[in-house]
Amino acid sequence: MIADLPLWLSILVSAFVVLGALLTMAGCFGLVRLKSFYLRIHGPTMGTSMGGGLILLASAIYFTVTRERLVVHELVIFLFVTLTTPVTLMLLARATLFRDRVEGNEGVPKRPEKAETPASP
Amino acid sequence: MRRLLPHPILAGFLLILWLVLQQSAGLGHILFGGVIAIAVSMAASAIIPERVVIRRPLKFIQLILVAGLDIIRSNLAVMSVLFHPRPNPTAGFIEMDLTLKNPFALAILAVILTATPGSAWLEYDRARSTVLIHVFDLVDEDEWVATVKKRYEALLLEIFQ
Amino acid sequence: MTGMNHIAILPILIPMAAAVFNLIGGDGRSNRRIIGINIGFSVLLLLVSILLVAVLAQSDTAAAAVYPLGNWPVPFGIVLVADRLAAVMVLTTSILSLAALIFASARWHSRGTNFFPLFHALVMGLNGAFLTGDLFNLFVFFELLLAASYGLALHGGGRNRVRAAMHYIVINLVASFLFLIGVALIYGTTGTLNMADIARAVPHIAADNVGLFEAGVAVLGIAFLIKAGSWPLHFWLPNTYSSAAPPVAALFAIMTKVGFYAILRLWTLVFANQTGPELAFGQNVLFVLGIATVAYGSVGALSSKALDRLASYLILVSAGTLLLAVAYNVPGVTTGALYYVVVATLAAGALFLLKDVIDQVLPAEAQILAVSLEFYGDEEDVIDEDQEVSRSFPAAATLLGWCFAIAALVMAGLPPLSGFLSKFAMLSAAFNAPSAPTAATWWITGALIISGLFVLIAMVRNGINIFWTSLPDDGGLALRPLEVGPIMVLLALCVLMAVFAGPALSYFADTAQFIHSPQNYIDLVLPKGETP
Amino acid sequence: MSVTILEWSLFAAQIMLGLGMLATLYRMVVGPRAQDRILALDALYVVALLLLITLGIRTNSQVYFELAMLMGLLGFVGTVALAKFLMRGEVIE
Amino acid sequence: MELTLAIAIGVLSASGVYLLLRPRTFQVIIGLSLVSYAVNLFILSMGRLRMDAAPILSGADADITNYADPVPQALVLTAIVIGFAMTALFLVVLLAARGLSGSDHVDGKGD
Amino acid sequence: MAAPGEKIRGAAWVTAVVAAILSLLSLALFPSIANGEVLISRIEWVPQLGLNLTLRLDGLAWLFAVLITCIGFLVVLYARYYMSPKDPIARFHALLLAFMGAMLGLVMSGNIIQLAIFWELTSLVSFLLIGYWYHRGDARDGARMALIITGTGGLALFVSMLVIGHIVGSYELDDVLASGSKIVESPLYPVALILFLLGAFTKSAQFPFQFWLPNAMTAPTPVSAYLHSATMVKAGVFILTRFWPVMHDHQLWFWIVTYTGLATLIFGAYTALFQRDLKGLLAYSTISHLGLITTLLGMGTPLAAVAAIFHIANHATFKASLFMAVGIIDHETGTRDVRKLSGLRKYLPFTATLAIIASAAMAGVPLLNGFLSKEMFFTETAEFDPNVFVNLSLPIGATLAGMLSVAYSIKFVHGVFFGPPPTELEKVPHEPPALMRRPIEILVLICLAVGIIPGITIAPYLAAAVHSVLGADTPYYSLSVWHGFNLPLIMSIIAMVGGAVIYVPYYRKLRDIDGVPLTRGLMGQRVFERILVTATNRWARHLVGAFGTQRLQPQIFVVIFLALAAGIAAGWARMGNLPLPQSFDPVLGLVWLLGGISALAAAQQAKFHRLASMILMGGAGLATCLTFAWFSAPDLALTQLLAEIATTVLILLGLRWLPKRSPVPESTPMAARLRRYRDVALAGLVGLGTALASYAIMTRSAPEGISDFFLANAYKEGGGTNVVNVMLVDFRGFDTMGEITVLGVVALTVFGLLRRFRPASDSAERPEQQRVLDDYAPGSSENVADDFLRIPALIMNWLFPVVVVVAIYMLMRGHDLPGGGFIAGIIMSLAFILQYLAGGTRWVEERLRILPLLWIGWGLLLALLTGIGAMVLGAPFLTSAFAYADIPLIGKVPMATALIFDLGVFALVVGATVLMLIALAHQSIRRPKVAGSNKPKQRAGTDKWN
Ligand code: NA
Ligand code: NA
Repeated sequence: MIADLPLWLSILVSAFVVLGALLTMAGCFGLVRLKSFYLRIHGPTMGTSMGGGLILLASAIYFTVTRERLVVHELVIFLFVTLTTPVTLMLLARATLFRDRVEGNEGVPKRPEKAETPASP
Repeated sequence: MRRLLPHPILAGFLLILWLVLQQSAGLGHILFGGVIAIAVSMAASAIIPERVVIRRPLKFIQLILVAGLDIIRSNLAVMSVLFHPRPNPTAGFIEMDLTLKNPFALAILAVILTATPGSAWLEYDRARSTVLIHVFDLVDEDEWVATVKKRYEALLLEIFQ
Repeated sequence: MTGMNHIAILPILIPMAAAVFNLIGGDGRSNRRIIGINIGFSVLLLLVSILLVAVLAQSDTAAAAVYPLGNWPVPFGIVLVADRLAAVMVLTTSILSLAALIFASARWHSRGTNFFPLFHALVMGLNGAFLTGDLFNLFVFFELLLAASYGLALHGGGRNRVRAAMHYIVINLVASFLFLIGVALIYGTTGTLNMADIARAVPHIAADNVGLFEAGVAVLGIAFLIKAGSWPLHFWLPNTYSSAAPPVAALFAIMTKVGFYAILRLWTLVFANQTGPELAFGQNVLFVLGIATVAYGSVGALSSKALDRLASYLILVSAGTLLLAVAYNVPGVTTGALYYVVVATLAAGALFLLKDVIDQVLPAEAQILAVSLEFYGDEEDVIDEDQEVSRSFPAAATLLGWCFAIAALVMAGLPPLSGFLSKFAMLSAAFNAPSAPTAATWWITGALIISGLFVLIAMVRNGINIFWTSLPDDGGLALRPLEVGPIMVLLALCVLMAVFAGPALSYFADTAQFIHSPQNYIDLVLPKGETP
Repeated sequence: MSVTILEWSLFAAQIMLGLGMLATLYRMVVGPRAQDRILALDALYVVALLLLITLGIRTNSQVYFELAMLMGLLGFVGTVALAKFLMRGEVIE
Repeated sequence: MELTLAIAIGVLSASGVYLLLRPRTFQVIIGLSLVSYAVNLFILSMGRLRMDAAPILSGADADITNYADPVPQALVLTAIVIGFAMTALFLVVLLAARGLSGSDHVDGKGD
Repeated sequence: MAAPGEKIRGAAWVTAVVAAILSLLSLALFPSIANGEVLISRIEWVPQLGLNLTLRLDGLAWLFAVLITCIGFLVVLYARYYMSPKDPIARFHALLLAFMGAMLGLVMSGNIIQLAIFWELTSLVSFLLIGYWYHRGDARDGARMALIITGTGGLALFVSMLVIGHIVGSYELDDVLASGSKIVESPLYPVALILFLLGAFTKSAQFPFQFWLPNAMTAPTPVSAYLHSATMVKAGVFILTRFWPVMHDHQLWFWIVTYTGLATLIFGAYTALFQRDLKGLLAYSTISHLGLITTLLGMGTPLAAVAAIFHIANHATFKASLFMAVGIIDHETGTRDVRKLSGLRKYLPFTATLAIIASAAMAGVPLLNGFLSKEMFFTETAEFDPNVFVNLSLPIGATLAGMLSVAYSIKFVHGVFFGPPPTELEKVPHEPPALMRRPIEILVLICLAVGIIPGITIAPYLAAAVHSVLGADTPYYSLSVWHGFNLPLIMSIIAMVGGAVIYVPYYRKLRDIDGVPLTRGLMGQRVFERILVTATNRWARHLVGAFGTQRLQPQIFVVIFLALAAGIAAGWARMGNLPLPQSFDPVLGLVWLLGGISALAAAQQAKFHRLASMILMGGAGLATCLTFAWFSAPDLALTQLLAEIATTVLILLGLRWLPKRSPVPESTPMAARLRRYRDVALAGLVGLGTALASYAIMTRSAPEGISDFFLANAYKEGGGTNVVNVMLVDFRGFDTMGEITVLGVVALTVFGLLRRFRPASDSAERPEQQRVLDDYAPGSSENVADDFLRIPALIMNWLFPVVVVVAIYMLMRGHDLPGGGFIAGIIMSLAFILQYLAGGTRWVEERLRILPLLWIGWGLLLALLTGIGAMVLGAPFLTSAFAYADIPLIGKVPMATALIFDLGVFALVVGATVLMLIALAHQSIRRPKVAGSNKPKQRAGTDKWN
């Protein structure tokens, strides 16, 4: 069962959790509401950055208090998420960029010319 | 020493990781974790041949703090856009020249920019040393580039080159 | 624990050790030494199995060796129960596997990757399935034997083989799901996994849960029926068996018997506690399926042109026969069925091997084989230099003809060989059971006799095609002793089983008596007073 | 009192995370392109991770920590493979 | 909670079974995965549902009524492993069949 | 190497000596038999089933034994000259001896099951003898037909013996014969009788099963003489006689046996008249005579039985001699066609004389043995019967048959030996060597002796046989040649005259006629062949097709349908009440809203949007994983998550080799849509079923089971606090051992299969994305993909050591906290996979050598050794030991053998997972080689990581 904390701590933990969840949810709603893929990739990073960070922080505080020792392994999770999310996003973005260019879609930057090939006249 | 500890930073990091995971800094854990950290970092040197050297550790901490602050700021900024009844950010692509060449430093920059809501690292062109970035709410392109260069690239250059 | 007590686990450990040896000790290429060691493992297994049967034959109570793995008390730990039934199945497996292994070592092992470890794993799975006294452990060994059989079914590659194996795999994966659901429901309603403990718990199941328990048993039954090759759950079988490499198909001859074994074991254990309409219903269903399987197998045998396909349908006929025997639920019939399972397995195995030998001496066929190997084969199909060379034998055709004839007689159940004796034993018991003859007696009689006739017709047609029209006349067919030898040994065993039918049947009669009084089994496995 | 606050706030947070998951589901189902779906799956992993953390607080248990950690560390392997398939037509070259 | 899980099991097994009955090998492999989720949850449900009762003992004198039934969990664990192996195997077999017949139909037929 | 002639002589001598010894032995036994003794010798075989090898020699058996051995001896002598040196003589003689043994076994069986066994043996040997010249199609067909007909009968007889044994309570013949009226009074009598007669009638070629016998004439003539006239075909009438005392006393017997016999008698005689082939004529004559015997046995009077026994012996002598005569004709002229033969009397005077006498016996001419038994037959048919039909049909039928037999006998004699010299023969016939005629001479002599002085020659033997059958009921009978001028004699005279009257006017027509008038349409043979060819081929294939399928989908449908039906049938009635839900967690509800929709959408998208389907499947998997966590199963959640990830990568690796997805069709055909509805219905029902079952279980209290034991003992006895892990590595470690073996086996299979993998032609090219990308950066010397992946790959490389450390961490803690070998193993392999994803196959394998097969081997070995270690210490396999070691500086460290076991699990999982994933990945780099040439590939490419 959930443990009894000092009131201010429980308010703090609650606030972190709720705010983190709100940010995360907002990011996910971004996935629904935003119109293009390049916009949508910004949504999930709210959950992986501050949203997640707040919830993990809340957890760290909560367990540090209830276990009466420093519980910091939430940091590890935060680090892992921070390191891994960009990998997927970069690959996805590259794939999309590539495909948009091949399909000749509008609103996508031209492919960078190779240094060896002379610039178009 | 070099053969035993090809990646001292990595080994140290792994030891810390071990201790955090064990939630204990007892002597047994330190000894055992140390052995594991050294062994694993040796094994990893097959995959990661380049040795990473952090020249300015303090600057590294500064970088983390700066990035953290920026992340909080942009989180709030993006959220305000998203909770708008009709979210209509002025997004755009930016092609940015980079002075930074060290791949490890570039990776850190990529992680920071991508982890920050509102900016995403798309495509790095090694031949021309440019990167294509997508920005969620782009007001002034030049100012944005200047900010990145100042806040991150400069620091990274100091740390790694 | 004395060394003798470990005999129950050795049939599982020896093949496992053999598989491990091939992974660590083998250098990827099979040479004579590796082949020799592999056969050595198999011989060791055979010796242990013979010892196991002998030990059980000595004990006058048909008592089983109960082996608590990890030394945990029954029913909490997994327990091996080596009773006579299990021992006989293990011995049959050992004989068949040794024969198939020797046969394969002449050529087949070099036709694909990792033949030996997969082969031993299959044997390990089979023996485990026969020996375990734990329902979930049975699932694990089922999966093991299936996994190995998937690999072996694919051994050698080729389009037909792959397609047949794919069907085989999908159906058996579905069967595995059914197995799991069945086990889960049984655990959910009885709270235990040990087979003896389940049997003990059946009368104590909460009234509300009885239906769920029976649903679990029924679903489990379907899973077993798939493995047992019952109509209409067996359509994968003829394709799989007939497209498998011959030594593999030979070993597969015992795989459907695992389904039979499981059905028999659980049938006698779980249903013995019931007398009501459930038993009659289950009996009827099994009986109808048995009749249908026999009928389908017989008709399929008639429709088969090639010998391997015919042999696959013969597997179905024997599967159906065994289902009928289980459904008849009389110790005497079970006695005959146990005798039958041994000889039918050995003969079917011999038939699959024989088919391969015949293919090699049939000139036209042999060419087709070579072409297909060239097309599908890999560099591994290039025959090793150190493999067994064929030699020319006088009267080779006669020898093969005799082998074929014996196998045909056993499979068709014609006198005077063991196939006939087993059918006689079953039918005699069926007629002399209390209140017999009933309608079921006539059905089982008709099924056994008419299927025998159909098999006879099919075998005669095949035999005539092979020996009287296709095979060149005597005077030096090239045969490999390593290939013909195992076939002859298997068939000689079928003959010996006929000669010594008396002692064999009394062993089986004791076995049947034991499994038909489940309280014996329960008392043996569960120590008195320690039931939870 | 503080328990009640925590309980309700955690409940609220979990509901929000659950709704966030449904939002990712929308993208996974609707697409329109594969990369949208993959992006949504990647986001879903993060939300699930956070849900586990809140579950840990709610049950006062650290049992779920490793699960969350592995979601963070390895959850992306699947999405990277998907993304790479999209980009290169095969996962491992 | 029981109802939620029961419905979940039902939906998973229904979608999985539907896919198992489809003609394309890829559909079958997805179906196998979905059915195995369903079966694994089904096994778990046989131990009855307990929240916050992971069978991790707090020590030698732990009260055993505080923990969920570990037996179904052990079974599911084995089942997951075997399921993973079988999925891999089926995948490779379907690839081999596809390579030999040119088709991804379960019967190797042309499209 | 012996010359062919020597071989013949050698083999023939052996057989002849054996036959001679046997003949003498049987003859020598006569004194005892004549005393009414029954000689019995018994070897126990399967005593518990009442099946023993009992040899029982009484009068009847003795009579048959003498026929078998003596005629056998004569046939061997005859065959010595008949067979060609080119024939495989050893086989012939071996089979002949085998037949003799089987036949002796049959007649001397003192056990009725044994009788059935020898019965089938005679059929089997007969099959081989008929097919002796198997290069001839007609020989093969004839052999097969004979075997199938008589084999079927034999099986029927076997069942009949089972029934009789059941009625009597014993399979011993003595018991059966002593059972009095038990059998006829049993309600099972009709079944037993019909099966019994099926056996007897098929063997003795009774109508309508007669047709196999003429076709069996493709056998060498000695075989025809021996098996198909003298002995084997008599087996049917033998058992009719043998069981006559205990079975004849029933209306059913009378009607079936008598009239089958009569029909056969007339049909055989009638058909014989129209045969062109001499052996065919003799074959139908044999059928007819067997019908005569059967009729006699059917009539049920003791006198008729006497006549039957007598005729058995008589027929054997004259018919065997006739066959041998035909053999000589065939041998000397090269034909048996009655149209080509004529006037042979001049060329073969001795043979002609012998054949004429034997034919006369066959026709029932006085002073020959055939006359005597035929007179007895006529006498019996002429007995008054209150039933008018019987009273008329028997004598008229008998006389008619007599006429016909006279006619065909005349045809035989006249057609072959008289008339103008033959014109169509290829060679001039000569008398054969005298020794070849000798057997015929002996037999004809017997015909004469018995016919003229029966009282001296045959009477004592017949008496012994008759007595053994009829015992106390033996009637008075007279064997005198002259019984006075009575009705039977009138019948004989009518038959003689009538036969001549039939033959004389029509002899040319009878010679040239093709086929049998009137009964041409009534060809049992044609029916049989139709059935054999059509039914066993086409019909069988249709049946197999109709009640089976080669397609996978219907198979799966049936399996699932049956499982559902079985579950419902077994469980529905006693399902019990379902309580309403007690609690509802909205968060879990949301999770399953996600999971459920994901699953449904995955199912819907799987055909046309594979990637989408996989992604959605990931959603369902994640929901499953969360549920495991929710309901207190952290180990399951971990395993589920990792297996899910590995599966995703795996399927993606495979996806590259599947065909391009086809576009969504605009419309679906009606049949397909209906099929889909049907599948949806089944799937829905399965879902409903599993949901109900699980709901029912979850809402009811758990039975008292084994689980408490594990909770109570995991720590105390197993040394770990993670009960699930202790179960896996200790309580149920054996399961785990099996499970890792499965994993290893599957990995080996995958590896083996992929070594010979051939991509389909449309997948062999590089993927479109890569080709476009190469165009996109022309002239770049570096790996384009490497450049594109550079930064993500760097991060992935750096994650390698991190993941490895996490894997070790999860491995070490598993015994006490969620984790363990399997989980750690997959984590470890994902660490490797990540590197392959980042750098590609070549890149990784230039840096790391993983050797997965060795990991698998060592993993299994570790697990095995852990178990065996306990055995060495005297405990059962896998018994664990644990202790807390106090290590300086480090403190208390748990040391459990179960951890070593878990280490084995770990190694195996790493090896297996990596092997499977990498084997798949390797196909991409093998591709160019495969496409490039048909030459065998190098091993090196695959061995490097092997
Ligand atoms: Na991530
Ligand atoms: Na970002």
